[in-house]
Amino acid sequence: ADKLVFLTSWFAQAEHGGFYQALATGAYEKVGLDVTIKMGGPQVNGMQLLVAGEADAIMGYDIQTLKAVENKLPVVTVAASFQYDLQGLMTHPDIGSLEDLKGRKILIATASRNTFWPWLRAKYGFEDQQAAPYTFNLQPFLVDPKAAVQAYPSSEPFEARQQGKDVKFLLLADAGYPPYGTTIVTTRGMLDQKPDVMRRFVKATMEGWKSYLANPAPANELIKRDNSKMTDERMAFAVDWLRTHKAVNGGDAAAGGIGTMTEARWKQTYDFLVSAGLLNKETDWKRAFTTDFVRDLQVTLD
Amino acid sequence: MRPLIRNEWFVRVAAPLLVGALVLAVWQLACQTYEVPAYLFPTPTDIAAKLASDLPGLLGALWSTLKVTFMAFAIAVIAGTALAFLFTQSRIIEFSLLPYAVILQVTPIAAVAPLIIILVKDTTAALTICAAVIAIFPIISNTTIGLKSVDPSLANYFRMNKAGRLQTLVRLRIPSALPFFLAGLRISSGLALIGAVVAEFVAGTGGRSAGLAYEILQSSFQLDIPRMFAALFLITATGVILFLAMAGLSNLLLGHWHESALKVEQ
Amino acid sequence: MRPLIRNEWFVRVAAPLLVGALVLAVWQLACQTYEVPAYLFPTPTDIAAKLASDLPGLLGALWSTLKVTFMAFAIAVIAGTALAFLFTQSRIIEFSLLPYAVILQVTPIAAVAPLIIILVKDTTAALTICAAVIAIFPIISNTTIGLKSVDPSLANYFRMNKAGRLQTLVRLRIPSALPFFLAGLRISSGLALIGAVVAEFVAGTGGRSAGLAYEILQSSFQLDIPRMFAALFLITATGVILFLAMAGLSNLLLGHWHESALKVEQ
Amino acid sequence: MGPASQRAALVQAAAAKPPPGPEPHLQPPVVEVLSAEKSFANGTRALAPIDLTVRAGEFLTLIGPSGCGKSTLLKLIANLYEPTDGRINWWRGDFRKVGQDGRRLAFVFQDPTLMPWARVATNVRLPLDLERVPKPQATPRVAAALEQVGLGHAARSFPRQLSGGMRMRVSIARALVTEPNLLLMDEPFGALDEFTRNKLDDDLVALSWERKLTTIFVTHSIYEAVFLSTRIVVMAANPGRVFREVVIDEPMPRGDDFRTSSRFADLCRELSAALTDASIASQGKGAKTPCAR
Amino acid sequence: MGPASQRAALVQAAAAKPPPGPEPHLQPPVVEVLSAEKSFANGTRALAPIDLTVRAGEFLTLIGPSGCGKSTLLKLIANLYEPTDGRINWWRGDFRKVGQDGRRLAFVFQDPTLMPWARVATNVRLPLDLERVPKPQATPRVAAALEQVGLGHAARSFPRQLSGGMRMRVSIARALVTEPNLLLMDEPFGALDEFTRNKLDDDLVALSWERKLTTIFVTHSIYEAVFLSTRIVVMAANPGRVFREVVIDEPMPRGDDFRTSSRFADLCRELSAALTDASIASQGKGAKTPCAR
Ligand SMILES: Nc1ncnc2c1ncn2[C@@H]1O[C@H](COP(=O)(O)OP(=O)(O)OP(=O)(O)O)[C@@H](O)[C@H]1O
Ligand SMILES: Nc1ncnc2c1ncn2[C@@H]1O[C@H](COP(=O)(O)OP(=O)(O)OP(=O)(O)O)[C@@H](O)[C@H]1O
Ligand SMILES: O=[N+]([O-])[O-]
Ligand SMILES: [Mg+2]
Ligand SMILES: [Mg+2]
Repeated sequence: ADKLVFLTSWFAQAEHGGFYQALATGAYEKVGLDVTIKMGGPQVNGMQLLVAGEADAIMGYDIQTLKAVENKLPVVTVAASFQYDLQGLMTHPDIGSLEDLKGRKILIATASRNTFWPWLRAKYGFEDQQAAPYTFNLQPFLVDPKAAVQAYPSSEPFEARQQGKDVKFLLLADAGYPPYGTTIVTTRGMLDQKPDVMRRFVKATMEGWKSYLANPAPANELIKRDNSKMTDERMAFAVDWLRTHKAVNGGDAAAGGIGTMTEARWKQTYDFLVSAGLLNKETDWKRAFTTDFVRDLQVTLD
Repeated sequence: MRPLIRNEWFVRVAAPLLVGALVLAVWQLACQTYEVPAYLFPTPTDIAAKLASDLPGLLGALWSTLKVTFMAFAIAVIAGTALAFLFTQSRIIEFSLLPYAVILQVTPIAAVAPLIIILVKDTTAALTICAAVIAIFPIISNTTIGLKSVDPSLANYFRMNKAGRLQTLVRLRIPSALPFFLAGLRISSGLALIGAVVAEFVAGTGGRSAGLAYEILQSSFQLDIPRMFAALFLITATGVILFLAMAGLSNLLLGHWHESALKVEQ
Repeated sequence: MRPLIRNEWFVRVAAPLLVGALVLAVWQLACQTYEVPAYLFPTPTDIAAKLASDLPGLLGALWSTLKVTFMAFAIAVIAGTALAFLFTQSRIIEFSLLPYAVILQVTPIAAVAPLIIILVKDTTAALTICAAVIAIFPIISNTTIGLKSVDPSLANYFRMNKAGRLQTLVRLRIPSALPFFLAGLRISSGLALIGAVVAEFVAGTGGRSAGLAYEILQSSFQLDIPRMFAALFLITATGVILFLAMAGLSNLLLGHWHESALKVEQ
Repeated sequence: MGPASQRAALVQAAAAKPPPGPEPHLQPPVVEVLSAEKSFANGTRALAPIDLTVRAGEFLTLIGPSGCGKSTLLKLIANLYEPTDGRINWWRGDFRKVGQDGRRLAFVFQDPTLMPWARVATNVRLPLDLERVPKPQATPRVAAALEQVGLGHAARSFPRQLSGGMRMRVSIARALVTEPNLLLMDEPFGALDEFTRNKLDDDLVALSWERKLTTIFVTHSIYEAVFLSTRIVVMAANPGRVFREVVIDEPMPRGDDFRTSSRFADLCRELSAALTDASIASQGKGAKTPCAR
Repeated sequence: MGPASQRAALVQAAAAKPPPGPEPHLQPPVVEVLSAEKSFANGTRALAPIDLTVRAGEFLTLIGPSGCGKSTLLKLIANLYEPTDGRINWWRGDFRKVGQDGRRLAFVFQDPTLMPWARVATNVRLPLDLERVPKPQATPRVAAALEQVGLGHAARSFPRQLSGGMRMRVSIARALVTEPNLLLMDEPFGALDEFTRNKLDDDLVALSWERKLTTIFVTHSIYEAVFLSTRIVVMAANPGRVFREVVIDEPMPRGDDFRTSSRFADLCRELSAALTDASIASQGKGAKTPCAR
């Protein structure tokens, strides 16, 4: 079997379900792959480990991938698990929409300052002074009834509700934030030398997503083994969210199948970055992705 | 009170414990009076309850962190003293290399962790290296100063007797350096511990071998703040024990001769 | 070579710079020979080019970090020596409080950063507190040991002359403690710097007041590795300068009397 | 005023004074050692119970074999050690009396005990600083004390730049600068050449006389003991104890005429014999092997 | 063998030896000081150019006012200082000759210079350890050396638990244990009582004689200098220099008969006069105020 190391972007959670499901159900094995899933974390720089050969593929973010291409890194996105980035903002219930946050304190992690924060700034006229540090700990949000915080739908709102707080979640994608979510990024070298391995990996993973949404139990067992703090309740909440918001199978995936990406969407992301001054206009943005691996996949939910 | 202050057992054991108990009591009372929610700042009893209920898991994590701590501390001590020996071999070596040793201390481990992970495949080894890098500088710096703090007359005696480098090191420089070296150990032992935690934050692993940093991060993400404090308690308790061990070692090695540890004859 | 080794200027200035230059040359050569890509490990020239082109931005970030570093260092020195004075007032205070001071050192700043952010509204103040907490322990520990390292005969002399507490402190304990205190400063100055960086990593903000940690994180996130190394270079250079300043201070204060700094009469 | 003429003036002033009032043994006691004994933490029995009264104006010398407890006794008297048993009175009171007006104590330790980080002048000024004597008043006194020990030129040196004898003289100057009433000196002149030593012996005699100083002095020199003392306590070791007392009832102040008298030689012989007896008595008892032979 | 009988045995052994071969001045030089001078970094001119040859078997004593450079000269001879100008030969060669067989040097510093962290026995064993003498051989030698200075019972004490004189005796034992050929001693007996001192003086005479020791000795005691020496160098200060030489041409070994002879008293008077001259000659020149009067 061909060995492949995949590095996720965070501690194991339901948002990684497709990969763990493919591992748990033997989908990878079936296509002749020996896959190892390594967990990322808040300070783990996956892209660096990818180009250093520590991983064959990683879970990526479009904006980081475009920046990497700008810096001449030989990396490329081959598939997108989610049709939009799951990033959003969590607010106290008095907030109706993103516009209402103007002038309010928003807790933003350092890594987000060059991703969706400039987008919010440009779109809603937010100021840098509004941004306060966020360390993935909700205490500052909970004590400040006027604050908002960056959030993943299945994480922060879940924690806040566990503490009995009524909160709102506003998905950025709903307001037009263009990047895909939870992509698969690999190196040009991998594509040149073992395109077939990657092809099998992408396919098995997308099968994994399909299977996961149908019955998450096998993956959840593996997730709990890697991340002992993960609970069934939490994962059930997340899977439910993914299902109802059609993160995996909505948008272009409805027709093109799970994992689908389009050049038009990448262009949107590129345009936003250039307009925000975050990316050199000369960047060859088309090298940041290839649709070769998902074009004809056609893994769809029944 | 007078006689109590003179009582060794009271001074060394009871008084510190009393202070600890007092702080806990005030903390408990303050939290209860102002009804501080547990997700913000838990009471000692919240923490104790969590500690009791989650003990097996927390102890497992503590053990993982301790393994890294001890290995890193050992490496820091051995490599640090070796470097200090090297630096005191000649002034030119000291001036040429010692300033660069600072680089070990002031390089943010987060920035170089990926490089270490790339170079060292084994995660535990990578964590150990990160923690050792964090812990080594106080040993290097203090030991270097210590090795130079030799009574010039005794140094003359050794020189006159044509003592070899190794003899001078073992019989003169090392004993003279002990007070500074042991002061370095006190600082370094704590840094090895916090280094192990920080390394785990940075190079992060969950799974079976996850240490206390993972417990803290997860508890913090999940707003299980009592559990986070329970993990913090284990870390700080370990730190205090390490410190007391180093202080005890100082007493053992210096108690019979060095002013800092000597009980003055009255 | 002989006369060069004896030449003060060569030993103190030229030799360290030569060593630095040598390391850079080997690094450059190795990277070029093995064609290591810049995004993995940049060459010194890559870094220098980036440094030159991005200097204004990087210097601004450095200045932010330095402000936090200096304030934190000042706080650590003042509070650390004050605590050390307190601890040496009586054995019972020392035994009751000193072990708990370790908690300052071994608490992961990442874990308590949210609390500090909640309590301290001003980000710079919060960063300064975090960095000071990281830097304070070596001062406390070394100064406490130093304040106890008093020649017993001189202590007797002061006691016999009914010297007051303050007089004994100023005229006897402080000078006696200097070698240890200054050794603590060397460690602490570096820790204040890295503490400022770590605090920013953990609790940092971008915007105009962003420091070097932000530069490093963003460069790392955006895979602009030469820029990351340029920022690292600024940090380490600052660390080396701080170290040399502390070493110079030691020489100034101890050069005329303490073995560690004395040039032995030949 | 040069040091030599200064010294002459001192001696003259002393000679001009009326003789002291009542008999020495009627003077009030300055130090009373009442069955004080001392054992150390490691079990060494340094002093068996000692009884000793030193009266105002006395010049008492302790002499005895090395290790017999002379320094220990002096430190007990300076309140640097607490007696294991028994007690000590100062001016008929406890140690709080020391330092009150006219009850100033100075101690020259067996080792120089200087602050290595301070210059000679600063070292000598230390006791005045501790008493908060203003600098303008302290400075000339420091200079005078340094002149007296022949170290006027070394005021700005650091201790490590001095010879052994010079360091000891700094320590002596530091004691003299305070104009003490009770002066404890532990082998102060042991490291000095005979010429300097004789000069300082003369100065000390003049000083004691002029200022009605009470002095407790330790020396190994029989000649010095006889020349300086009104009373000599010969100590023996194992355990440390008073072995014999020799009273030197020569008039004060004394000078070279006394040094060259046959009475002086007789007294020296007497003391020497006592010392030999004490040395022999110190052997074998208490310790496994003799402490000194 | 008790210490007293041991000492008697030594003296007897010494007396039984045949007289030394050629005349003293025909013996090979052990130390040659050739116009060596010494100034310190702070500008102090401690020694003007000194010329001095010490031959095998000589017992040379340096005597002079405090601060005249005796310790400095001894340290030059022990290669602890480098002469600012001039040079020094050991056994007609450079310092590498020292330590080679039959060319062992030992130095008793003016201060005890003990390792505070080591027990007395370990301190005394140090030079043997440095020479890698096996422990079984070293141990009895250490015990004998400690007995010789009367400290057999203190072997397991730490230096800080000893009296000043006891510490100095440890330092002496550490020098004697190596059985040196060239012995440098800087006021070794200054802190000792006369009884112990006389005993050690006697031992030293016996030892020098028996082992054909070359000794350079510093003392402030005129009697000791005359009793021990074959030659006495009187030094003066400002700058430190050789002021006069006194040869003591009494036969060796010497004993109490010499101490009580009128020849001894004459020599003492002669030396005392020379010393007074040297002290006076030391004044005023070079330093602003006299270094010693
Ligand atoms: N700190 C100490 N701990 C244990 N024993 C001590 C201590 N100080 C002194 N001694 C012992 O007490 C005895 C008396 O010591 P002391 O210093 O009083 O002697 P001394 O008469 O002054 O001798 P010297 O003439 O050599 O100075 C000695 O046997 C010594 O070993
Ligand atoms: N390290 C030094 N730096 C500067 N000057 C020094 C140093 N050591 C000694 N001296 C000076 O050199 C001179 C000679 O000192 P040395 O110790 O040789 O005198 P000494 O004859 O041994 O006196 P003593 O009898 O008091 O021991 C003194 O004036 C002293 O101040
Ligand atoms: O990256 N986040 O998990 O929000
Ligand atoms: Mg004594
Ligand atoms: Mg000397």
